[in-house]
Amino acid sequence: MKKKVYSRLDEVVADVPDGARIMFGGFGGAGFPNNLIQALVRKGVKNITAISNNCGTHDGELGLMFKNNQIKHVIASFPGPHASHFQERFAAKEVTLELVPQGILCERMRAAGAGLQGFYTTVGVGTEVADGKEERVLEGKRCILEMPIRADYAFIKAQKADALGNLTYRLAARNFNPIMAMAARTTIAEVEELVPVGSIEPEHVVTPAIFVHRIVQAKGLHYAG
Amino acid sequence: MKKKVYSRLDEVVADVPDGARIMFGGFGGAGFPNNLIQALVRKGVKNITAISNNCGTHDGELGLMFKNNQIKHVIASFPGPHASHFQERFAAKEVTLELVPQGILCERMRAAGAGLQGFYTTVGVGTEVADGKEERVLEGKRCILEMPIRADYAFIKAQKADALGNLTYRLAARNFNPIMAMAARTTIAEVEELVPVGSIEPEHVVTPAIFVHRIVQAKGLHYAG
Amino acid sequence: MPAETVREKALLEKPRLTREQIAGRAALELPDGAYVNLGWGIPNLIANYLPGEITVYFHSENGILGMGRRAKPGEEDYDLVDAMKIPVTLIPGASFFHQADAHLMTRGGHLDVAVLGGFQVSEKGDLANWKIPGAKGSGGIGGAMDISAGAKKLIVCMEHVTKDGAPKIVKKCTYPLTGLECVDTVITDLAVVDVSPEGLVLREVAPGWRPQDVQKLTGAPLMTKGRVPEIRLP
Amino acid sequence: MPAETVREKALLEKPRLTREQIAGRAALELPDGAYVNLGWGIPNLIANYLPGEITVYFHSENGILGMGRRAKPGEEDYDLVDAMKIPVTLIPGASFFHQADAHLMTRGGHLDVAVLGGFQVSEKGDLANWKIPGAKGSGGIGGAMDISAGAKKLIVCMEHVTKDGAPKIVKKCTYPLTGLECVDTVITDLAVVDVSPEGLVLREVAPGWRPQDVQKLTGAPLMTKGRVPEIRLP
Repeated sequence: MKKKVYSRLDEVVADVPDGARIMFGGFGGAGFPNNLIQALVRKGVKNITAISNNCGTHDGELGLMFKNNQIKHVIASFPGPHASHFQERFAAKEVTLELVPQGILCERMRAAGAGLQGFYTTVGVGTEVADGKEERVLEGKRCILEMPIRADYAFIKAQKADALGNLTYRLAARNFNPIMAMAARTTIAEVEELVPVGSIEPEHVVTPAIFVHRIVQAKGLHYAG
Repeated sequence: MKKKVYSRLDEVVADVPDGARIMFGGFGGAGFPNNLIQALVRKGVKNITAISNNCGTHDGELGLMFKNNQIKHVIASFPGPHASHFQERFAAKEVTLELVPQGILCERMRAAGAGLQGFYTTVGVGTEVADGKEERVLEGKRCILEMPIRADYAFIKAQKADALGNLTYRLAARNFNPIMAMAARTTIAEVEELVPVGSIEPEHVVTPAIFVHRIVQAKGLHYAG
Repeated sequence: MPAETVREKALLEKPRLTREQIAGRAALELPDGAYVNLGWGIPNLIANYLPGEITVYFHSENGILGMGRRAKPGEEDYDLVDAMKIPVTLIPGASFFHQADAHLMTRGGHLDVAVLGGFQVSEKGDLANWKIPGAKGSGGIGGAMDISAGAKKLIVCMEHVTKDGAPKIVKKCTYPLTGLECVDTVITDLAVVDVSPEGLVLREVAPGWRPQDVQKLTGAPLMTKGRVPEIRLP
Repeated sequence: MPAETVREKALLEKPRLTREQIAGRAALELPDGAYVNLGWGIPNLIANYLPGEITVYFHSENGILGMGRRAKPGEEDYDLVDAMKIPVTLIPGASFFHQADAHLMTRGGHLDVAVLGGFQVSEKGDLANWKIPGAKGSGGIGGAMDISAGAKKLIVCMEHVTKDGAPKIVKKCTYPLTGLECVDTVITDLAVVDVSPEGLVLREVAPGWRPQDVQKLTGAPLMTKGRVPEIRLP
């Protein structure tokens, strides 16, 4: 059977092509797949579409990829004032940005994972977010149509994994990771700990193995920011 | 502060009015709020709209309420050949039925809980399920518009609860319960065990307290079927 | 009585595969490491026929991944049942999740293979499997519509003809539909048939059956690609 | 210079509430047992001013229910941060969940109260709080649009006027909108104002301020219902 556990970070990202659409987990410094991001930096892939709540903090998290000019388009909710490399590229029009409300960003990814073709929401009605989107009234409420956000890869961070791909997350480092794991064609999880199959209680599994395609252990290293 | 824990089953359902829309958790004999259902039978509420994957097994689960002629309309995915009281009432046109694919039933409830106004799906396209529903093509796929299913109450079954309303479920008795808890205006949980606040690990909570409005312990009693 | 009908009646008396053999053949379609959902009826027998050298992870739409064998007498736990309400066991590395996630897996294209029972399959791969026209009672859909809409590969296991000898593989389904253009492969007591953009392809035939005889009991044209081998059995 | 402007300039020099006092007043709006989300800015100070006899459960849109106080030095865990990236603690009975559930809570009407900062609030309760026209950089929305669309009660805490003395409570927002008709109550350094179907209602005024003076610094008509009391402070 094809093994999901990889021993090297560079191996686990080896097939990521230029132009790939990649979801990156993490929020507020917690749950970022920083080791995978740095492997992408070493690999030097270009023209990436990044789907991520924010755009890094200086040289941290996605910051390195913007510094290295690897990302051409971003779908994000809050790029962030400290995302200095992104902000520079954005000001220079080297990166384009689709701003999406945070919950809708997540819900659009979930729709992709759940095999739904779009949904109506009141969020964003009458705002810039509604520009170019279909608007209609349902059950007496103005709503806009939001479409699924799909990706080739999800790069996520978990605490524990077993060899089958069952994952758990630590505290608030859970955030976007379980949803992105459901939404991408190939989900790659950077984990702190590999544990024996069967040692995660079936009732405590947060991301079931079916959503996880590759696992690499990368304890300790955080970001170079 | 208003307490969520009730000591008596009859008290916890005392305000349920005739004509209420109620979601009932459970699947395949596991995770049914049988004690709450029997409290509704004792109370004798009428003209209930029941939202439930199935319609009981003879006198078990929702069977008693059909026997007692308390339900006038059902939204279900698989009423079931052993739902004898339902099938009799249905044949006699005393109960109406909306049949919904199982995953879509759950997704429509989730949409209600998630503040979404409807979603598009390929499920059911070209089938009886699509009758009367809007159809359109999105991203090259034929899909139909499915609307949220809302309810006044969710009657659910959990394994453990703390006094704040955090819940866990046992094995496959989880099924519809966590989604219904999110979808109804008032969620009432029948639980096997009340545990001290703080004794459920924050990472292991399945239904966070915000979704649970009333709790009653009802260990042991299963159904009278 | 026209000669053709007599001949088909004779065909109907020839030995066909048993339900267990259909399940055994279907088991060979499951790749190592696959995530698989098995529906009611013949599909539910498939787990008994898995080749020993492969591991398959069974999904149950009530919220289990990694279902094991059925529970033995005395071992039953009625909080651990499959979608047919039958007590089961778990394999190491199993997980539980709620119904929305269970069907996110079916609809969202996460299952590698789903195997469902069928009343009719059309030459375009339409499936009818939830309601017999005129049957008593409410009927029920269950998870079949979500599963058929989303599985990466959908196999239907069924008898090739009804009890009355009418083909169940047809040009156009006359029974209420479960899903459009969703079936990839049909495995029956007479044949393995693939649905392709060009039409139905007869891949294998039951022992002792000739392609032209299978065609006679089939309501839509079957193409062949070279010699059609006998059905493989485990 | 017209007399009216001189008078308003004088008004602007009168003492107003501090940011802490605005937060203190807002804390009184939180009912016992409420599930509450606090946004960036003044709202984030509110947790410090809760009356001792009530319990409130704080939701953080990164996936926490039951957030406690901020972590003390040495106590920080960077996997346990709030939506502002600040290390926090938990109260007993807290829970973690993923982002989709976190915003299911905001959009789905599960939060009893949300308190957000604001740049402008219109007389219909429209909110603008995410982007200053002409500001540099990409801007960012974060959770504000989901929260404003879904909270059972939405309170906005902000200064009553800009640094230049321009009203922030206006007939129609000129800044990019966050949400339409979503604000229930505005708490400023000068007043507590409710949004009602008939228009804005001045509920309380800052100590030493008269309703007519607050009106002069407000861009939309304020109704009063009888005598307007002084702002309550904890």
